[in-house]
Amino acid sequence: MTKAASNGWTREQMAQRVAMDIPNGSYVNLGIGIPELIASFVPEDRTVIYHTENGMIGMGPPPAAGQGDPELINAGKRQVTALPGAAYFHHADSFAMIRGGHIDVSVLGALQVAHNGDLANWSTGEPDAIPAVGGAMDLCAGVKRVYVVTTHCTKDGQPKLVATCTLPLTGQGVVDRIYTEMAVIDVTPEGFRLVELAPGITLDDVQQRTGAPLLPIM
Amino acid sequence: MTKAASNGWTREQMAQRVAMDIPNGSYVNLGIGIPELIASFVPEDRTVIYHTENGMIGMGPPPAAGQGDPELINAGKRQVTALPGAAYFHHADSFAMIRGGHIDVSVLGALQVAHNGDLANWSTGEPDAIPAVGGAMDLCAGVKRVYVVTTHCTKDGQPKLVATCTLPLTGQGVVDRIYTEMAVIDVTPEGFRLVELAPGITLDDVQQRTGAPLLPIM
Amino acid sequence: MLQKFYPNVHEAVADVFNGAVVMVGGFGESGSPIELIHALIDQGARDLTVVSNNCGSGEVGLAALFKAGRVRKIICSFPRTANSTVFPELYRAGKCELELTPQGTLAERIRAGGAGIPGFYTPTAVGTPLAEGKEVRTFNGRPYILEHALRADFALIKGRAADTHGNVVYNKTARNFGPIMAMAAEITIVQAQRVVPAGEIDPETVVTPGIFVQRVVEVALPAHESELIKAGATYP
Amino acid sequence: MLQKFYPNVHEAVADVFNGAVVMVGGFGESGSPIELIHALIDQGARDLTVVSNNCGSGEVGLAALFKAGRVRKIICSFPRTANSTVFPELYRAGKCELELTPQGTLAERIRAGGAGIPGFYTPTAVGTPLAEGKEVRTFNGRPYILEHALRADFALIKGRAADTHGNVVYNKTARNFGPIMAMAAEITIVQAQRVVPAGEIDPETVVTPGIFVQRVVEVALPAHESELIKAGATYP
Repeated sequence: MTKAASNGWTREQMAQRVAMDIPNGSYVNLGIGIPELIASFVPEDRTVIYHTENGMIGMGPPPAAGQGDPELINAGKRQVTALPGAAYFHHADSFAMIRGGHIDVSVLGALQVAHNGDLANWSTGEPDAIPAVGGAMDLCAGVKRVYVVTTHCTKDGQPKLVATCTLPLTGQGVVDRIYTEMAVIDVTPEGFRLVELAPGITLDDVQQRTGAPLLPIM
Repeated sequence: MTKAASNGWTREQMAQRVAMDIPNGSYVNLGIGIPELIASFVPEDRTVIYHTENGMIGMGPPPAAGQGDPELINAGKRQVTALPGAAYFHHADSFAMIRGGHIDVSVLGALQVAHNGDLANWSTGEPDAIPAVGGAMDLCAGVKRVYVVTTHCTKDGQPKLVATCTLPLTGQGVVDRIYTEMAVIDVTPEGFRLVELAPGITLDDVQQRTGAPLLPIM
Repeated sequence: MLQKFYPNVHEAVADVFNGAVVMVGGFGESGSPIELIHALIDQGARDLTVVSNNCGSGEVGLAALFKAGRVRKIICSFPRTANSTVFPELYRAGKCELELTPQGTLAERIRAGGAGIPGFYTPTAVGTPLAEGKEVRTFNGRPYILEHALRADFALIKGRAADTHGNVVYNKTARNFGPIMAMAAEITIVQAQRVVPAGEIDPETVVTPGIFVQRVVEVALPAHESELIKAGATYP
Repeated sequence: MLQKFYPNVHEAVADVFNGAVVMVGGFGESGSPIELIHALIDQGARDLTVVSNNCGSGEVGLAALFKAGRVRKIICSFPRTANSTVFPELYRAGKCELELTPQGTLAERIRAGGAGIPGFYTPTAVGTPLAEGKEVRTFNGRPYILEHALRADFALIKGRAADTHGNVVYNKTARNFGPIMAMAAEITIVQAQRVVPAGEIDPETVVTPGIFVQRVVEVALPAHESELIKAGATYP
């Protein structure tokens, strides 16, 4: 099992693989973690415009050291820049973009994804955890395509791709595609379907580490 | 009966009388007709800020001849100016100001006002009339104080202040005070109550031309 | 490269289809996208449902679209005008359906459509004929009615300037319904007096962010409805 | 003369009462009105219900208000933070109530409060624990939940500049909740880096019109939360 993971994609390669699936002209919201890496892998002949739910479209890369403004940040509260053509707006307008279906792609992390597209990514369900949801439920509910980037299994080897989410849901039937270190997998009406394997990984490898049936590449 | 009207206030005096009741610092929306005259009678030691529902606060008087912009107009579609401190905004924000209770005073015309504060001012009820409501219902529903300025009777001598509106309503129980050429009248939980008489007018004169009981000045 | 610029108004409205719902910006002549409307008349789409605050003046712009018989239904707050008999005649002849909605409710329904809110409660029109048939619900002891979102296939908007990303700024009270209609349409088409490169509009002053705008066309010297009417113009 | 200017932050918050609902702008440190919050701590009002996206960082600003034991309930979307144990400790000790609401629902509830809309339907959170106990209703075949407006007695907001009429412009992403909280509060108090005469802010670029602002106070050099924390600061 560890062999599969070590032969698979790195975090950067996962981000790069997602970037290939983002069409020219897309409006994209990137979650915190691996999704943040995606922007640096978008091919140069594509224009992709980044939305950050705290009130900007046209977000650029982090500022050079000492050049940032603590009031120009992304949803992960890190300093960013504004590209030419950017716009600032308030929170209700920002979530009108999200809820109203104006964002083309949202890339999120996950704790669990079920084969019907249910997503759990906001609560570990631990009794003493401080519950915090941020904008995840809004993104799930409103963005045209929801992509998940995640390690294929939890740290203790449990599948994150499951038949039924056991953790509190973020959204029902919302996930379109999943990128892990092992594979790219679509959520279809028939369940999980393999789209692409990472180098050195087989369908059997992925199925072994997946908690629901995995249909072969169509 | 015609005597009463001729001894009463002129249109300008009615507007002036309303202006006296608008406190310093008020945000005011003025309807079309006599209400439009009010702005020129506000005492100079008061700052009153005018809202026009088509998207401006800080509206000023009409422009000098040839100085106007056909895209800087009031709700009556006449050219106006913007005073220092003005702001433009879109229609949803403009009616958020109205519906959300941010406007202090709205001054409207009327076809009928009932002694429970019901107002009818948008439809004559004629079968072939083109129905048109504009922002009247929103103003009634949302503005803190609704003042009506109107002739006391219709052209054929029928009272406009009535026991029950027979015309289609604009709002229920919304009118606070009425200004006519004969008197200033409050709408109270007990019904119409006289506040002030125009010169040469008696309580009896007003009661004769009013379609519901009129309580004396308190 | 983003491909939002169109070479002329005709190409910008070429795919408006019969039966489409079209939002048209403007409050009276202020903000009315006359050149886009005239291009739509030339284009020929019919059975349109139009969402706009008014029904136009004279026989140009929006009134001309009615006159040409292209509008099956209008959703608006104030279809009366002192200087046009076009809509009244169609309405009395039963040739155009009218959905009358209070101006603030119209604005809020459009914004809701753009914001993914299917319905909301409002105090406006409670107890009036415009509340008939609508659900009434009490919040904190006060009655409100349920209103539904409006969306459109196309929105025609007039701006002062737009950039390559579709960011728009407006002129004074011509802003009116533009920003919210841009949110509520699948395809928002903006005619702007100036078209500028990305970066020329300060991101702090953008009124309509480009995400809400699919097409931009330059109309450097837009006609004013009142001047056309004064000159006795009709269209086509 | 409009009397919106206050000489200092202390007078601006002097009448915040015990049990008040207070909206506090900001997303993390961006837009957080630290000087107004510190003045509120000095002022002593308690049993507050705070509406804010987060619960603060370190032991300054919003986190310091919690630390001082003044907050009975917080309505927010993201109370976790990497560098503060103040709220988690209060929450686990049962000393502060939490109403968790998705960020977009929080924003829309605040805007609704300011716009006179008592309730609206949203697709966000349907089928999740945050929809429990909420009415579900279907529009066009899709389920939505009913959410209620939020209003406040006071809003504390940070702006870049404000004029004598109370018109406000913001700095970059510090705008966030400011404009909508200004709409939803009875008394909106703005700390602005620059206070200018009416007419200095272009009416086309005003973000929050003065009608939504009751008090303005100049804080020319506001502290940044991250710098205070780096310096080991606490408050008071």
